[in-house]
Amino acid sequence: MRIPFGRKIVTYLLLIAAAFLVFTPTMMAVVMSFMTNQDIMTGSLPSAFSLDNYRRAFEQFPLLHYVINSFLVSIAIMIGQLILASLAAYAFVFLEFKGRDFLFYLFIATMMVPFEASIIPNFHTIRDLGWIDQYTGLTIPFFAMAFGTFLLRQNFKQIPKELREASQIAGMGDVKFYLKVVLPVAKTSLITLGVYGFLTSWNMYLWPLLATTNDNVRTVQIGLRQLQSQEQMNDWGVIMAGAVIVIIPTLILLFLGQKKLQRGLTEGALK
Amino acid sequence: SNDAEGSSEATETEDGKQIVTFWHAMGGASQEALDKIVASYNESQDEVEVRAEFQGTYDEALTKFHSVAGTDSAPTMIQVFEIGTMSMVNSGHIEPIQKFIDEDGYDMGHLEENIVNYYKIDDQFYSMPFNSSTPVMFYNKDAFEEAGLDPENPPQTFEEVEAASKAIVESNPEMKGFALQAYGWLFEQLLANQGALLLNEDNGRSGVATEIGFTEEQGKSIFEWVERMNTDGTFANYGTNGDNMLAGFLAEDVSMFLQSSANSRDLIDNAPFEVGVAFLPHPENVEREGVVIGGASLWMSEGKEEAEQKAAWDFMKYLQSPEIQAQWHTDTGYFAINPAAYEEELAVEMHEENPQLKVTVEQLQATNPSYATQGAVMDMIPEERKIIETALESVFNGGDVDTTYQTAIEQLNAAIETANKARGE
Amino acid sequence: MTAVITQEDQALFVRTKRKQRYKQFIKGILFLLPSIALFSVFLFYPLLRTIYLSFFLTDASGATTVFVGWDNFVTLFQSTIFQQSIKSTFLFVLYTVPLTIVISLFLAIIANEKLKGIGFFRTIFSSTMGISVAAASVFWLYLFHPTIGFLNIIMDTFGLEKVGWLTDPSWALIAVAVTTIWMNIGFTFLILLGGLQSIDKYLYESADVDGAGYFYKLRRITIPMLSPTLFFVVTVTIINAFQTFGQVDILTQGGPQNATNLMVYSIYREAFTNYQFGSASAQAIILFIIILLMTIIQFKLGERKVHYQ
Amino acid sequence: MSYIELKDITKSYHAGNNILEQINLTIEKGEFFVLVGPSGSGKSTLLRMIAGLEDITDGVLKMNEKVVNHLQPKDRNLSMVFQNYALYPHLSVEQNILFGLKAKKVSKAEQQKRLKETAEMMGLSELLDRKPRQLSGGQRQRVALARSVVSEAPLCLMDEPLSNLDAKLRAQMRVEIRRLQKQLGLTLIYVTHDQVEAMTMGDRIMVLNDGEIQQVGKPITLYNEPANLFVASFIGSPKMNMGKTEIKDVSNFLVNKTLSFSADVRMQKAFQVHKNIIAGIRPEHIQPAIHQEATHSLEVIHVEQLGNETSLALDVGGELWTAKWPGQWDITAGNQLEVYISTEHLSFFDAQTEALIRPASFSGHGEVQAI
Amino acid sequence: MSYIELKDITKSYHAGNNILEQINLTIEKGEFFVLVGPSGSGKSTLLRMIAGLEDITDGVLKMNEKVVNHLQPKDRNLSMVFQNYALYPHLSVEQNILFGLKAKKVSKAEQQKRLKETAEMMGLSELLDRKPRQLSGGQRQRVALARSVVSEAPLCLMDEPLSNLDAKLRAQMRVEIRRLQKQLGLTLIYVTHDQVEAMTMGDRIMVLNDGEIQQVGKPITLYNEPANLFVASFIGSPKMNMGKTEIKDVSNFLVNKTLSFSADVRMQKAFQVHKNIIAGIRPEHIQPAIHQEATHSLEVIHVEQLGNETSLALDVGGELWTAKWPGQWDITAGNQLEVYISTEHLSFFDAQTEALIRPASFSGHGEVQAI
Ligand SMILES: Nc1ncnc2c1ncn2[C@@H]1O[C@H](COP(=O)(O)OP(=O)(O)OP(=O)(O)O)[C@@H](O)[C@H]1O
Ligand SMILES: Nc1ncnc2c1ncn2[C@@H]1O[C@H](COP(=O)(O)OP(=O)(O)OP(=O)(O)O)[C@@H](O)[C@H]1O
Ligand SMILES: [Mg+2]
Ligand SMILES: [Mg+2]
Repeated sequence: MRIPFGRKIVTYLLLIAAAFLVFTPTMMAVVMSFMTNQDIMTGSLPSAFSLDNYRRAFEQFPLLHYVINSFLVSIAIMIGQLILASLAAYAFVFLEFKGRDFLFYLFIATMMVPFEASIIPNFHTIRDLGWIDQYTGLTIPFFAMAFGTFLLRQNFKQIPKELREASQIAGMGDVKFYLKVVLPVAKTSLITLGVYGFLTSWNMYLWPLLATTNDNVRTVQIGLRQLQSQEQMNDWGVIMAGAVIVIIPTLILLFLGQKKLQRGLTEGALK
Repeated sequence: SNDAEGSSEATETEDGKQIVTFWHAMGGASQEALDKIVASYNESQDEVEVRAEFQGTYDEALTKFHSVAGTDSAPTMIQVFEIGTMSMVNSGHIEPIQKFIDEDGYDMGHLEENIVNYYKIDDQFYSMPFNSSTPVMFYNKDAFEEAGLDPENPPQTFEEVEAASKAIVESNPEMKGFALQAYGWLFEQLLANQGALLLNEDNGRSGVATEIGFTEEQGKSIFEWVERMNTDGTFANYGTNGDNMLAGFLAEDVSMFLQSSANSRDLIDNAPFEVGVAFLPHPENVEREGVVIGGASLWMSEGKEEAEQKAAWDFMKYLQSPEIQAQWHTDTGYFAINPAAYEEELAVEMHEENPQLKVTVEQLQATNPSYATQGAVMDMIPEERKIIETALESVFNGGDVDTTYQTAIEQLNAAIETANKARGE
Repeated sequence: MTAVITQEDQALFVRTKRKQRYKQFIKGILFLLPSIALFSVFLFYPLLRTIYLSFFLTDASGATTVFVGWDNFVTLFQSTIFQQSIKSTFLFVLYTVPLTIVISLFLAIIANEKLKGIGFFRTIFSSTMGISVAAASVFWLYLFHPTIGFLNIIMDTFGLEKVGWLTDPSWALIAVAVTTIWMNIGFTFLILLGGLQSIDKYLYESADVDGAGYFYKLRRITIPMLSPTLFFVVTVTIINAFQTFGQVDILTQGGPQNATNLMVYSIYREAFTNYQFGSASAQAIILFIIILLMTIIQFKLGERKVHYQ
Repeated sequence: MSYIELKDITKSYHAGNNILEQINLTIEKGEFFVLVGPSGSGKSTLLRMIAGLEDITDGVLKMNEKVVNHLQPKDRNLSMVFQNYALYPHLSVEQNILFGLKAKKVSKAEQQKRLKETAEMMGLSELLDRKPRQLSGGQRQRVALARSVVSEAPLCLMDEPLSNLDAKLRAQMRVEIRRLQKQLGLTLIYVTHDQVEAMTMGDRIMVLNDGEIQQVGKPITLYNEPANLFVASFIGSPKMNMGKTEIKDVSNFLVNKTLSFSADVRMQKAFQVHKNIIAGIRPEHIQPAIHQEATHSLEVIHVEQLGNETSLALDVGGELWTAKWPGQWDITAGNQLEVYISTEHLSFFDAQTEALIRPASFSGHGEVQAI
Repeated sequence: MSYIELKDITKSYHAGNNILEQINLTIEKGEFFVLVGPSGSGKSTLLRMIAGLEDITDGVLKMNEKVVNHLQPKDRNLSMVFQNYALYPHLSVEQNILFGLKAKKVSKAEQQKRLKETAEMMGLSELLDRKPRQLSGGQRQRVALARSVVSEAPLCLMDEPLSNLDAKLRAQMRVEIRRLQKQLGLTLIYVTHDQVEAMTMGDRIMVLNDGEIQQVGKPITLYNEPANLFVASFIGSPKMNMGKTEIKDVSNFLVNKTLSFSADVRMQKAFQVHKNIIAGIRPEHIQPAIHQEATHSLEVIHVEQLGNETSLALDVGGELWTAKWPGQWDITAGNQLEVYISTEHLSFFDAQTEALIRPASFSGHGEVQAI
């Protein structure tokens, strides 16, 4: 159905205004990343644009190496979360068994444990498992995710029950139904969750810092933090340059992700 | 995950060099400088390879050390900020470097006296001083000139600061006179400068402190000072954020402020005006006592092989050498802990170029050695700072000095009590 | 009625029923096993440990030293700082949650149109989730700067009085809330957009034919059909708001005058700078219970209103 | 050999409100069993219970002599066409059709063979790559049907599988389904609203009303000897005309106070037993007075041309009766029409119990003819 | 007064593949317009385009003399019954029905009044509080219908609104819809697969095939004078029997190489113009040789009892022809059957163009009767 011209204009205006508001802080960071520190600190308008900050950001830590690590870690976490969360959500929606609700609330309850409160015991755990400086230590603790389970549960509940019935009649067991019907039909939310999982892992700082002691498996956020100093004046241009470099892959991912968010998979499923 | 293994377990490189893992919290420019020194050390000999590894902020690094202390994952040596000193001593997982000093017959006498004073506890060295700084007062010489003040004769006392502030604001209503970051460390320094103790039991150095050590007059003087400037409208409030304050100073929004001397180089380089550096002010009615050393020191892990510890000790000694200290001083703005460094060409050149930098050294050297300027040691210092910061903010925002002070004192004493109790002693 | 059902049949029913229930149970557990295992290790164990620690005083390495029973809790409840912290936290939740959701919903709705270049806008709107807390906080730190900050410059040009965004206790929490809302928008937007995308388009066609206007459709179709997603978003945003930490750490460090000393930040400070793991644990437990209660209420009240297919 | 056996099957969604009430039924192997009943009478529910998709509230369901009440749908080895299709939106037509075969690990070659046959039969060959949302209503229904047919499961449950197809295609499908069912020896339970489907396809028909069985039997039996008023009016379209019957004198009775007929001995006896009697006559039995002499004259209220037949609405004592005559008759509404109604064609029901007293007789009339 | 006008309306989902091809059509105000056509021929698409739910690829759509191509559905003031119902799953039956009225801010009292009337009419009064998923298929369809009816919009589009209802209810609904349409003067465009609905309800019927209009006209015209082979075989159930026709000699012709008829003058002329001719005869025109003398004798292949009529499959030169006789005939498959077929009842089509050459004639036969 065609969208009327008037509404199109209004929508575009709203979109542009909103985009401007939402993007201003980021834009400001981008501009700052090209400014000299003196301009930034004195609050004056940029007197010159230079790529100097980027050069220095690249020099300061093994950026590419960190980016690759971040990618590996984030992708591993994303996949792990998708698998575990979708399995759990499946059980909560499609399987009926005793204690299901209790377990679900227990899962939800885990969201309420502040991460900061559990970080030390968890650190001890991976230390005892010998996972420090290992990808395992960086990824596995995040595989189980109440949040994702909850998100997918909400989505799975929207799947028409006829689809499950048709599969049951076709002689399909739970595993196959999960793989062949539930996952494809819930593609939209899997992508959303995947993007979320990837980005939160990408942005993790405290845990990777604790779980690694050297550069081998470290991730970009730690690199970013290394650009800041504590007792001295910070070079904000370089810090912003680092932030911009780290944001670019995430923006690309978001762009690709939202493209996959296509309309209504359930549409037309049923009479 | 294959190549990730080893670093924490292996203690030797493939070509037989002794590995020393060195955890630090130096980010930004300091990290660059530190990495340079480490590289030069690794090149200077072929027995030892030092691996400097960034571990986040001081807090994060210390937390992490406490978590791995005593296990294989612990580093050979670690940089810890001055207020972590007591918690390191209490942790039981460190080897006091006094052991190596004695074994080696090493003489610590060539180090800066004030620095030595701080780190010597119960007459022994637990850790090796490394990056040190003290607070100074920065001021805008151009603004001083405009206001008809003498840029070469900065205010020395609280009262002079107030007067100067008024003059500044009068000449330029856009500019505030003075800014104080709500930062516990600065409060401690202002106390010490009055000769006041932060904690009883001689700042916790003669015994375990049981309550605060300053008098009401000493403590309140600082709050009242701020309050007076606040009423005058000459005080700029930047809250707890140091970066904001620096930016405010550079943007000529405020003409004077207190901050770590480690910022000197950056400020002088970035300011579009002439930057002056002055001694920390003190109340008129008391003598200047001096400042306490801040910064961090290097600690040796317990339970490491002797060879490894020896290697680390060798590196620590290397860091003391005048050339290295001169380089460190010029690259970062931290003190040279070894005064001989100031004779090095590099340092001399820089001081000639920026004579203001000498002020920081002079202030340190003008400090009277006493319990007050030795600084307090206790494991609740971080908490103390938070309490003070809240109190300062309260005053900044026009809170009543008496109640604010009373609340702060109560909280401080309670925190000391809890800390003592928590040690289970 | 049961006359035709023989004794054997009855027994068979019971047996098969039991067997099936057992099988279902096993299956359910198998599906949940990976999650349960990891949760046990990385969440439940720490939680138990936290509960345990909350009855002790600890040394710097987190080892227990003195058993104090409920003392940590008692001290907390008597502490004005802690009371202030709870108050701030609730205020913060109140500031952030409704606004985050309303703004994100608005963005999701305008970005749900099939227009040219909509992908660009969707990317922009979701972009804030790609920015780490640290980076985002630094951006805003600059915007909030008392003199060179963008916000105060704007205030200035409009002739308004400059605001001490981060230094004035009456503004600081709002400033942190604004930052948080901005950071949350991206993610909430994406989730809501996903929810909007999976609403069957037949419903809109049907409403169109019925002569329903834009806002009528929004109110009667979009919102109810989106309710599962909204429910999720509300729950999660509340929980997240209760657990805000990074922004506070960078922007205000709990100040001024503890106005932004949110509970998790307070926990963090207590544990990682003061090494009072006991007191930190006690706070964590209290926070846990608060969130738990809120969520139970939410589920009890909210899920009834949620429409599932 | 009874294949499916329902004993006292009861279903309720909310306690106390039974959707199905004590259903007792036996279906033989290879039987084509048709289920009819008004909208909401519980047909789909019954089908879904047999499939195992709905819990059985009470009673026993047996298949192959075994109690299967608690067997999972996937273990019942059956296929089903859902009333609302239940196609997988993310799969193409081909994948939708093959879904079950893949699940059952039928060999690739066999899959392709069956797919080809079925798609051809259903006229879906051109549409195999489409997604359900790109199909028309009838096409979707055919996919749903194909999915069931392709499985060749010994028991097929079909819930109005042809409702959205045009008459021509429907006629074709009827033949195909019947052929397949015979060929593979399938047992088929088939819900339909179409009289033609019900009459021509089923070996037996069951009429359900309000969750209760009204009658089970051969199609023609249901037509000729409906067990009660409900079945009489439900089977046959247009529905049977009904009228209150009163005795005028010993040998005569009046229907709807208008039509008088002479009563034979059996009728007279019946009037003694039953207080209130309702007479019914099928529309095709109100015949034009061409070959017979007119028995009654009725006013024409409304005429409908169906092409192959003409439907007349006639006034019978204030009620509208329908007559249906083959061919196209040029009759004008408002006129009086001479018709021939034989007493033989009247069925009689007890007005209280609604049960059949005497069915219409079909013997001795020209239309039943053996050549 | 033309109410809806379609000019060269074309629709394609993918370029180059037209679903609808240059549709030209005018519908009058207050007309009951029926749309029929095989599954997938584009009926729903056409309806959706009129409703404004589907973009018009090419052509002009006018309503009330105004071009409305770009008008929003909500501004077209119409109601629609979707083929797939499109009920709001989160709203109760009552809310579903009132949705449109509330949107249009109809007064509360009026809403309740209309709701009550409509619900009663549709037999939904008991179900008002249910959610759609708690309804049976037919009940859902009735809700969809009620939603459209309650709106009283001047234009109603209905896409197979009765397909899931039983015959009895359907007959009732037919009457109700027709009554309402007349009463409110609605313009109704109605898609159906049901021959009876098409013939009895529509003022005009349009036959669509493969996106192209085959014929538009009065129901009886379509039946009696189908414009082409397609319409002939599509309208009427069972479908018209078709056979190749050859001239045997000047005054005789053979159909399907089996049935011989005598050719009149007009026929003879036709044979000179058209090379290949196909003759068609409707099943009801292969009559029993009772009142007339038998003209042909055919083998019975299959007999189906529909109750009110009997359907016979007859062998005509190797092809199966269908005959349909009213009443129940006791005929055994395999026997020879004497039938009467009149030349008058034959329609002729050009095999190449498929166009009608000569329709069957219905004059001078007993069945068309004026009283
Ligand atoms: N989204 C789509 N993309 C491609 N083709 C489509 C799409 N929707 C419908 N079609 C095709 O358009 C044709 C016409 O569809 P339409 O729904 O109008 O048929 P219909 O006449 O209503 O059939 P039915 O009686 O089966 O409902 C069909 O062949 C169908 O496959
Ligand atoms: N989930 C449910 N909750 C309550 N009642 C229900 C539910 N599902 C169905 N019903 C009711 O059960 C009765 C039987 O429904 P069923 O679907 O079996 O009817 P049906 O005979 O298939 O009708 P149709 O011919 O209209 O499809 C209906 O009155 C319906 O309203
Ligand atoms: Mg049904
Ligand atoms: Mg259609």
